[in-house]
Amino acid sequence: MTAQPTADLLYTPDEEDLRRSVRKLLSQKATPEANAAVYDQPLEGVAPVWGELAGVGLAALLVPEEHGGAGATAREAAIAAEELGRNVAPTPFLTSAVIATTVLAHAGATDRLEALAAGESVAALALPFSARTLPAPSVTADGGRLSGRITSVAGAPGADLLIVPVVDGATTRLHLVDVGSEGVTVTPVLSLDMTRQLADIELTGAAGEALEGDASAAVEAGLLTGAALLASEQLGVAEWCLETTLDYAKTRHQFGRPIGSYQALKHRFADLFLDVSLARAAARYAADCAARGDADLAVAASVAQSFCSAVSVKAAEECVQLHGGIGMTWEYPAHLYLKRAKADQVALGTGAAHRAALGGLVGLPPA
Amino acid sequence: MTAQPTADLLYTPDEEDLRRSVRKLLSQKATPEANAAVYDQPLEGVAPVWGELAGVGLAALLVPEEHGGAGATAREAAIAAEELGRNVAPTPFLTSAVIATTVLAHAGATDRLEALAAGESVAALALPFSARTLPAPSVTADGGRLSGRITSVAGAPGADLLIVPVVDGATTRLHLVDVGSEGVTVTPVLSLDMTRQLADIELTGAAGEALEGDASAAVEAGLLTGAALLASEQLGVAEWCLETTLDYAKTRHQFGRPIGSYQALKHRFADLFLDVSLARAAARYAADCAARGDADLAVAASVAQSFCSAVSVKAAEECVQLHGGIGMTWEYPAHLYLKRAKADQVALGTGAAHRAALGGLVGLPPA
Amino acid sequence: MSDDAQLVRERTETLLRAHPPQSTEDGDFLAAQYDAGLAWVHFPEGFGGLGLGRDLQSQIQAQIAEAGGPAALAGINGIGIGMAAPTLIAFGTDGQRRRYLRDIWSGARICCQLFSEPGAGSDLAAVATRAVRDGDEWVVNGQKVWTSGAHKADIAILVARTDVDVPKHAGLTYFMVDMHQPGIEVRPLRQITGEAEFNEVFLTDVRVPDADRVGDIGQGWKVANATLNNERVAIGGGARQRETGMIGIVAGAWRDDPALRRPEMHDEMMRLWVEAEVLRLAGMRLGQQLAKGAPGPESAAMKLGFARHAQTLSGFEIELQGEEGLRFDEWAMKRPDHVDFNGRGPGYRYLRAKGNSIEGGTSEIMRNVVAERVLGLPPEHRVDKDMPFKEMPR
Amino acid sequence: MSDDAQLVRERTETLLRAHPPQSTEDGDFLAAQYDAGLAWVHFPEGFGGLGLGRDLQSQIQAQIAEAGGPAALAGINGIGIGMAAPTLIAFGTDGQRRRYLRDIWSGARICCQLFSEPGAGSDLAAVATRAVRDGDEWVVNGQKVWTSGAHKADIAILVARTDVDVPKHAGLTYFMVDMHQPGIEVRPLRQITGEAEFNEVFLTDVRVPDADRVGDIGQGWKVANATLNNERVAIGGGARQRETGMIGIVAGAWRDDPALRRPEMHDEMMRLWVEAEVLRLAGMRLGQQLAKGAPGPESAAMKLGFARHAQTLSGFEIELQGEEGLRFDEWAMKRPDHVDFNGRGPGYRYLRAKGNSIEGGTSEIMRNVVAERVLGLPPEHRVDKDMPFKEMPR
Repeated sequence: MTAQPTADLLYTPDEEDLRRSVRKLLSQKATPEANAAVYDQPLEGVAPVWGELAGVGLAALLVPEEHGGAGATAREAAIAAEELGRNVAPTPFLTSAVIATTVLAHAGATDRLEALAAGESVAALALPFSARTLPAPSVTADGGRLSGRITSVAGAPGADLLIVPVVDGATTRLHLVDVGSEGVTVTPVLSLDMTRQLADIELTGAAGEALEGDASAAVEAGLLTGAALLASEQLGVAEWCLETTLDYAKTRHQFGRPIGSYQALKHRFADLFLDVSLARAAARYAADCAARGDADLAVAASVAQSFCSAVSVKAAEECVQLHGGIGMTWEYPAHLYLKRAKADQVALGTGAAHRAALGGLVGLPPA
Repeated sequence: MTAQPTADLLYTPDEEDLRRSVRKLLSQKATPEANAAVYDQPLEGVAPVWGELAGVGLAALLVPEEHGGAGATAREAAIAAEELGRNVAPTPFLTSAVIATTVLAHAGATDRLEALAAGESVAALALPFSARTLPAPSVTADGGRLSGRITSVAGAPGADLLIVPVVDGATTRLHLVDVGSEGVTVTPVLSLDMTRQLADIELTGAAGEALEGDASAAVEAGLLTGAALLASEQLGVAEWCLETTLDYAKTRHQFGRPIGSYQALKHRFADLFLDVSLARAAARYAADCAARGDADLAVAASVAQSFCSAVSVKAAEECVQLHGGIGMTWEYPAHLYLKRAKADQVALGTGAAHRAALGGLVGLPPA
Repeated sequence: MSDDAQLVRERTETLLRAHPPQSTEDGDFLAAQYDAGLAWVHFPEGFGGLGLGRDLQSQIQAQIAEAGGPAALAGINGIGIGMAAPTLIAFGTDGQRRRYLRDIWSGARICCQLFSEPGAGSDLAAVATRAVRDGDEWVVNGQKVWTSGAHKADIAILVARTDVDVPKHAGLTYFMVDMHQPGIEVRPLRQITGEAEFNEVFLTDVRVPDADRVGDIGQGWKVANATLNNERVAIGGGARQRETGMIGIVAGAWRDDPALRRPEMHDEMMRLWVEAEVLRLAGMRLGQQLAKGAPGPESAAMKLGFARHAQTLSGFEIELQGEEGLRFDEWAMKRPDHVDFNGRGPGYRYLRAKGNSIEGGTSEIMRNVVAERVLGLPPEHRVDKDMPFKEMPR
Repeated sequence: MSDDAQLVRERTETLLRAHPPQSTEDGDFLAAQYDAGLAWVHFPEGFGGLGLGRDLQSQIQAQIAEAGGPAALAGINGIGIGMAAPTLIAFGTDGQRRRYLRDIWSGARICCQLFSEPGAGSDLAAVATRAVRDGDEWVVNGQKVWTSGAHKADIAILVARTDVDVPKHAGLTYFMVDMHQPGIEVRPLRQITGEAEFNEVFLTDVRVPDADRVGDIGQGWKVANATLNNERVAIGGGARQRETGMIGIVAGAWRDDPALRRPEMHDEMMRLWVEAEVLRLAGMRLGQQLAKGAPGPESAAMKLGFARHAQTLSGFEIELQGEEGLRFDEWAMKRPDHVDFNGRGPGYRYLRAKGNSIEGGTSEIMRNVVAERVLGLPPEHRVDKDMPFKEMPR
């Protein structure tokens, strides 16, 4: 057991300011109808709302000031993630502004960060979105030319820059690949959560810019920060579901009474409120650890993923169920949150995978 | 997948007759006060009610007619188990009349069965009650003299005959040990469920009658039949808890209404009713498989243990909770059922252990 | 074989001889089956039946199937055959029976059900669609929802409000409605899966002859309940093989694809396998009870169990599939002929299973039913029971 | 340091000089602390306080502790110090305050609480114990239950019914009662664990001077609620270390005893570890909110979370321990001084944890509280609100 410093688990006034501006922008520019539209008409390129969000600094949060960024911390990024969970707008925030940005910063590819911070460039780490850790790479290099296939990469549709782990003898090296270049095919695929669509990437002798050093540390940092902040997104999803369902239960009448007056529902709401409260503490701790570079980050991220991913799914499922028929319709936005919550549960490792990993971290092996 | 014959999952009129006679006898001779008394004054020997139950044939059910038994099947024994779950009287039915009897019959020690059938003798299989399968024996034989220690043996207090697995080179042999004889010490221990108290057995050069053949098959048969019928006992526990709590909820008033009129409780009762209904099907199938010697018995027993043990604990926990304060008192019998249910969950293997084993049986390995 | 069984056997033979399935159109055969009293053998003579025991029907269908004849159209006209027809027998006039029963059985007229409304889901008696008397006709206005097959239906069974001044249960009336008339607009209702299994139906000044009113004015709640009870008869037993249905897909994936297996998910895999098996056994047990003429009170609870299981299992499947669980097979808006959980991917199963605890009575309503009708617990406090409909808070 | 803090610091120094802890009996020191206005510093002068901010009390206690002085007796006289005293300040007369407060603080008189009854558990306002006026006295008859410490108590706070003709909340009155008098019988109430932490208290013609009535006749519900709200202030924060409490025992067993580990139980082990950690973090967060003077609405829900966790974890521990989980350490009827989950075996923890969702408000009541007061959902339908107590179905 490492000792735990007393983390700050509250929201600072500055963080609340950031939340307000992001929420306001999203409420104007990312309506439920617009968010749902991507299921029938997948985006080509990046959603226009991302430009607006980058405009208020969301793309720059995790980029150091010396590279044109805001030099903020994972705490502020977590606020953005919460709001992007409350709204489920299709944006590359998690994949580009969190994961890819963290990987590039750790790998020393700082020359790419300024364009990312400005929202002019969008990057994606070329791994299946379900990966909790760096898997054995499926891409090989032959005389500087990359070949191979990576499936189900989140954030790849619309990205102009791919960060590709490549086999290099016994180690793995990262290569930067520009999407427009020859031998690079990015094929978007239908996804359970179309608000964060996946793509399959095919490289056939593509040009790659090799980065120095072993890829593992940079990729691990990206995935770990991603998992920590995904918890805040899951918290946002859960909050929206709880609040929206509560509002509905107070107004929807059946048998002459608001359905929220039925005790069985009241008790489920109380249990869900508890779970969301607990998820908030877990997500906040993970964000704070990431912000402070605390050695406890790996534990905090897996705790948060184990707990928040389940709460988010539960909240979304209760949202659909307690809305009854209306919750099952395409017209009502509940389904967008259910799909996001369920996809987020698999993203960056399932809860069970995080618990298995946690066992190793805290000295509780399976056998 | 083996094909499943259409088992008879109902109760026959004869089985209902048996149930009535057992229930009537227990209601007269095994009051909640008497059952609770064993916590303060552990039994010396076997509870008198066992003599009465043996008198109506419960000890003889699984003994073949040619050995002085009733030649009934596991279906009838399951009825007795259900009733002994509904009453939680301290009797050696499961340990002696089911498990030990099955082991002796399979091991060919038929000369001991007549006394068991008559209720004149009580036997116990000398294994920890938590064992799902035969563990490596802790007793060795030296020139026919047995030495070793076996802990937490259910049914050993009050038994006159012990069936002891003993290391014999590479295999395990069963030895019969008379409790009164020299070098045999049976020390009852405080148990979570005092209505089926455990004992530690110490053998120091005790005389044993070795049985022919390898012990594994006979012990496995005993434990398997035991697990199958324990499910019926768990069903009985769950039924008592559900019915008793329902009755209480209909009469106990708080805030001017019966507590059973509160929807949150109604919904929990509905869920519990479903679970008990499912447990009944599972227990009945396991009993029927045991009765027919069906090859599916191992699957049926593990399915039943996985499901019924959890339902029984859930029902007992709901019983305590929904009774409120009164459920926490020593005076009210709910605690007897909670302790029985919880001990039964560990007995003959936990639900998780049965599920792990089931994976092997149905071709679903863990990795 | 009983005398009745013998009689029915012979009449079916005669039917098959007179209308050899090999050379008869299905619709014609079914019409002839109706005329022979072999459609609903328990219905009265002259209305598709012979007034015999209901259990003989399966014998008839087996005999026809063996000879290569058509099955009953319960699949495509389930609402007509299973709900409208018995309701007409119980509450209809002879004229209505003659007008509809033969066409329903033969498939000449497909039927849909106009019951649920946006404001009347669990609380079905709260329907607000109005029917106002105008001479020999009624004028109907309102909106219905969750209507399966409305876009293919020729007729509908409709519950509408004919009196707003009495408590809600007392002001309803039941009608048969021609779906091919002006004022009826059917719009597909797209669901969470992307498909539209159901419709919304908008009724604007739709005219219904009083001759198509089923039962008395104000008796609609009683008639509708008879219909819904017929719906519930269908559920129950049938001895399925182990690993039938969704569990077969999930366990099969675990069994056949070692790369999918995760030790940390094994206990949950087995827990779900056990739950599937226990539900199968309980269904078997219910079937055995039913066969003995003693249907168990458990059947009301089984719907809860199936919904819980389908939802947990399909949720688990997505996690088990991992990367594959993040992908989806088809979002295009389609109008499926029937629901097939097993012909689509894990994502579809997961989303579609969410409906299992809503359609045909939400799990919340089913728990009330089990608690009150099976377990005898006190009913919910009802504020609207004696309140005129127009004063009801909605 | 603020002026108030400075003042309090100096007064405490003076107290410590005048009554050196090393040579003063604890009781005498505490009495002197009361006299110096340093017992409840936020109480009025003359009643153990100085009318200053409540937050200064922790500074005083720290200063006394540092000098080797005694801690407040909140452990053995928690009901007196935490509940009776603030209630007397809010509702008592000066005479009552003088009579009781000093003795409560110094531990000269231990206090217990006579609220719950067999028929009034969750529905505390349904107490049936009668108090009938007889001149300057009240005559009390009835039965109380779940009274901790009654066998060691000198005084009790009592809620009794003084009027059965008005609705239940309106007919209650609050009293201070001398426990050393005829007519009071205290019987140990044995629990599921074999121990008796609590008592039943039988009151037969117990005489209470009207001078010991706290608040007006019929105001008892309001006074009792003030008492209970004081009870709830105690809960909350405090940054505990990871794996503190029951999880430390269970995880420790898994870590230290490889023979106990079962791969099929690992995911559940980790799930419980995560739950413990998340509850710890949420407690920490609540503490931080409290420190900023903004107590979160989450606190009402936390009791639910702790109860659920303790019960699931202790149930898991029995299964993990296997054979050891089947054994038990002690069934003898004892009267423990305090509850220690961690000093006993797994069986005790499992059984005792069942009380966590009952004592201090059942989880069902807590869910109502969260749903209604935190989430703003409509209250339960109340049949008894305006009904005279004597007509209430019980």
